[in-house]
Amino acid sequence: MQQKPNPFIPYMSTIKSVADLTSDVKLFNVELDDPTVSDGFNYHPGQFAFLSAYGIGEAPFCLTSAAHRKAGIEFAIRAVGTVTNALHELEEGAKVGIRGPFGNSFPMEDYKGKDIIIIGGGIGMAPLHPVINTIVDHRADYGNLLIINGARSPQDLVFADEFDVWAKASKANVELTVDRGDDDWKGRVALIPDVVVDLNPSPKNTMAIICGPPIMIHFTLIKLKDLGFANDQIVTTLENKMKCGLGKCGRCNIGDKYICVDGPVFTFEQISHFIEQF
Amino acid sequence: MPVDFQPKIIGFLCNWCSYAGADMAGTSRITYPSNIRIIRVPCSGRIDPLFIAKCFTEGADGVFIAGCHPGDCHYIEGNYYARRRFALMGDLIEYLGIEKERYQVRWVSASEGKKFSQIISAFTDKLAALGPRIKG
Amino acid sequence: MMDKNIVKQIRDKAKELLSNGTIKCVLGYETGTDGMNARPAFIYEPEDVDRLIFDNTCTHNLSTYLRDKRENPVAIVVKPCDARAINVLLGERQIEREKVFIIGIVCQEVVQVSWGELSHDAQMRCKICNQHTPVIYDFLIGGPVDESAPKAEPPANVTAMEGKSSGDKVDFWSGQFSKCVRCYACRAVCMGCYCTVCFVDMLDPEWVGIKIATPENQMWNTIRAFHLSGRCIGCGECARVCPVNIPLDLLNMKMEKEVGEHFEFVSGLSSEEPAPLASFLKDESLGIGE
Amino acid sequence: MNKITSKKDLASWLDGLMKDKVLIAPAFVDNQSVFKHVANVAEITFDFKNTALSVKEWFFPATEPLFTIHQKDGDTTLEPIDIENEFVLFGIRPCDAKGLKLLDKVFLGAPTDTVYAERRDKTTLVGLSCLEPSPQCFCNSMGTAPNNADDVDIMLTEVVDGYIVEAVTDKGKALLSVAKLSNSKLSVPKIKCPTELQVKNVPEAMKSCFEDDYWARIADRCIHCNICAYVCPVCHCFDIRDYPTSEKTERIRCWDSCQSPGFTCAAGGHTPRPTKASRLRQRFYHKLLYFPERFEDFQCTGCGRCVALCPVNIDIREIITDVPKLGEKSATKA
Repeated sequence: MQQKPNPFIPYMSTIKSVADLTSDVKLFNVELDDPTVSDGFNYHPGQFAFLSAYGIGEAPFCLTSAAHRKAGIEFAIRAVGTVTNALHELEEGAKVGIRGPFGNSFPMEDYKGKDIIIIGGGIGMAPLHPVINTIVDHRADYGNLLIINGARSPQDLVFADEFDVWAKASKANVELTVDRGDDDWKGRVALIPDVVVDLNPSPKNTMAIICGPPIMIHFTLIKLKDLGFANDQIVTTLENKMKCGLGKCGRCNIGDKYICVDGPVFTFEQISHFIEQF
Repeated sequence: MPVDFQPKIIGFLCNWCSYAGADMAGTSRITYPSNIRIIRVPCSGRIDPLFIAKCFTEGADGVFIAGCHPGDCHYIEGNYYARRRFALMGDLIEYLGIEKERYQVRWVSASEGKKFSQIISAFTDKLAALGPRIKG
Repeated sequence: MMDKNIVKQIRDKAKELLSNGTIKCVLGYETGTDGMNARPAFIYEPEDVDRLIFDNTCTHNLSTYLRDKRENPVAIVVKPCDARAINVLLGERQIEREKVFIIGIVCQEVVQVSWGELSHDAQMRCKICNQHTPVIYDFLIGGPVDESAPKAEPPANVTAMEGKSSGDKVDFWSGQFSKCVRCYACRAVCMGCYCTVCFVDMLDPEWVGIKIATPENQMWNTIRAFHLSGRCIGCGECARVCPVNIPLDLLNMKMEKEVGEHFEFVSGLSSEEPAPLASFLKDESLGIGE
Repeated sequence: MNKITSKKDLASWLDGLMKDKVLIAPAFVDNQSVFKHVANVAEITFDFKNTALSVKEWFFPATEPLFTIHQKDGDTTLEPIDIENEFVLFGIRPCDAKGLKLLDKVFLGAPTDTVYAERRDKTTLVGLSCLEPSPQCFCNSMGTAPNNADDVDIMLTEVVDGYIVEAVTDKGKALLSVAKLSNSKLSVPKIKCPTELQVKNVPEAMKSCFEDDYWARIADRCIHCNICAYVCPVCHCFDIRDYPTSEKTERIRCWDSCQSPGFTCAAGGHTPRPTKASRLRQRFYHKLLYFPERFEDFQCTGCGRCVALCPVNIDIREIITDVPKLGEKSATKA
């Protein structure tokens, strides 16, 4: 009998670096200890993996890095629960576990030749980060790139170091907005849905990818539809609670779908066919 | 039972009286067994029965609780409420089969260093004689 | 064994209250799918009141549902034990008196209930009950009962358990708790378990580990029993619903016995009297501290 | 010609199996029939109604370590779980066996849950026909029957003085090689579950009553305990968390239920199913629509446990009966 690996045992991994993205978000760069496993660990924008804090448990996080850059596996993690708080305690050199990659991904091939609008709220930028970097690194393959990134305050904008790089790419535009500004903030103080209306992007040959808190997605979706975007032109990632990533633990079940194996990336066209709406 | 059995005791001491009492024992060079691991709490009223159950669940052989004498509570009446809880908790754990000798609540003031030491010595001896709570 | 007169009075009252808009819903009993045992019923429309019944299989303590129905005024059918639960909830400010219309039923006993089986044996708690008339009600159904019966003795099984050696007690309870699968039905069915976040669900600090093992199960059941001390009114629902037959009432009855002995308190007799663990007497020693 | 074994020979066969295998069989403990490890045949009860917990606990236990984490001197190692023994599960009823078949679809589907798979692999199922189905049972409506041998390795049916023995799989045949069997003209009696439900149109009907008030009215009664999920032979939801002790940490999986309020509550507090009604609806939609859409079978075996053990009589048979009527109601409305 062929021995299958226990899918619950993570790959032993080591934290290579930890960087503060905001006051409560850290960027972890993690390396798989076994070089053979590391070489075989291929993933695509939108996919996620489970990260273990040994002694506490594990939680799913989207892979923030773009695999083609070969700069290590990265996770942007906000401290909100027991596992994330435990991970935030860890330093360079600490052992963690990785299980994955899991789930589907953004069909980047299908997006080629199209204008792309990326709309991210808060930590919702994490799954969008590899999408942006894939487009930036293969600039000729895609049309115009519009990035709309919002956060509660200027200090809560993640990936701030990269805004300039993204903005300097050809045919690219970065629009930042915050709920509350401060003395140094010269940019927009507005909610994302209003910024979308303000910028008035054309739906023609365009894909809009939204990630963020449910309430932001809800209202942005309404505005995009007002602008003429069809359901199949709007994409998001669903972020239900998950425990296994294997379609077995039942938590991420919505309709006949399991977000961990059938998602997390869905168009609103697909979501509109779910019997249950979250 | 091994001859050299050393009981594990968790002690919850109120900051204002009993912890100071234990401190008094220390500074007066009055020795007491090192079997007790002391957890300082602001008031005996802070000691949730959960703590007691958790100690026994995690393998403590005895639980010791000390607070200010009734009437001396730093927070006026914390130990009065606590007293009722401790009485009921004692009944409950005994009912579950944990010998009542394994659970002791005493009032110890800041000046009673000697008394503290005597209590802990006697408690430790009693627990040593009872043997480990979780047999085997 | 259904008393037609009681049922008619319940239905008439329910119809009246729903029709005149006093309340939005009646929490009562209807016949279950086995055709013999009652189940809780929620009646919203006057034309549905004929579903309501009352007989000696009406074991459920419906006061547990009041936490779900805080928005609108409701009427609730209560037995004397359930009426005490309402006093506990009133005393703990969980419900508002004006929003609950209490239809009290004079009760002799309820029988042991299990789906698909009709029993004639009274529940143990009923055999030692001497409270046959609800302590609180807005509308009483049923005739006067001789309440002069002698005060109930502590249940024999509690006394028997107390008499066991420590070793035997440990063996008994480990055996019982080893069966627990932590379905939390005991908590879910309990009128007193209304905490928004139960200690057993807390992750930080994690009081009870995820493992379903005897020590964790004992921790859960011990603390639950403690949290109900002086609040449990002995409806016995926790023991009834336990799918693995752990005699949880044996813990609660012990605590109520001690509460009675230490503090001369019986829970739920009044909603005004302070709860025993939220009050104290300065000069009681309780055998503590000496 | 059927094979038959006497009660005495059955006992000595079981006795022999215990030499190198662990025997799990029904027994009475505290007036309740349960499946447990038995050390001798005398402990076994051959005449029992369905146990409170289904046999799923022997393959997907209420709590189990998935692997062990050792952390020592800055070194972290992971140790897989080893299932050493081989098991014989004696006395499994066809409804529970069907339950395992349905669990297989979930746990053995790619990627395989190896912990479950290994237990399944190392266990031989010896079924026992259910001669007196209980009033809560409706297994015939869920595609099995009180004497259905499809989902076990060996099937036994009690007849006068003995048991008719059917060797169903190779695994079963191997186990029977040491059994004393004789030929018999007796045939397996026809047994039918008393309750029969019309289930064919249920998934279709479910599609049109999602928003119906019906679910909220049933949920009124629900106390959101986890009994229905835990006694169900097919419910498979679980939680995973670490269980640290001073020596080691175990990554523990334990049963969980979609009825519990925290089930879908993510860190940070967002809960997609905040109401009792939405959780209760999820249970029945999963059993009667989503599972059939994904695996082409109901997620129910008709064992009747949830019917009998629900503290407030939420009865899946009643729901199966009501749903098509709701569909009709909304169809006429439209």
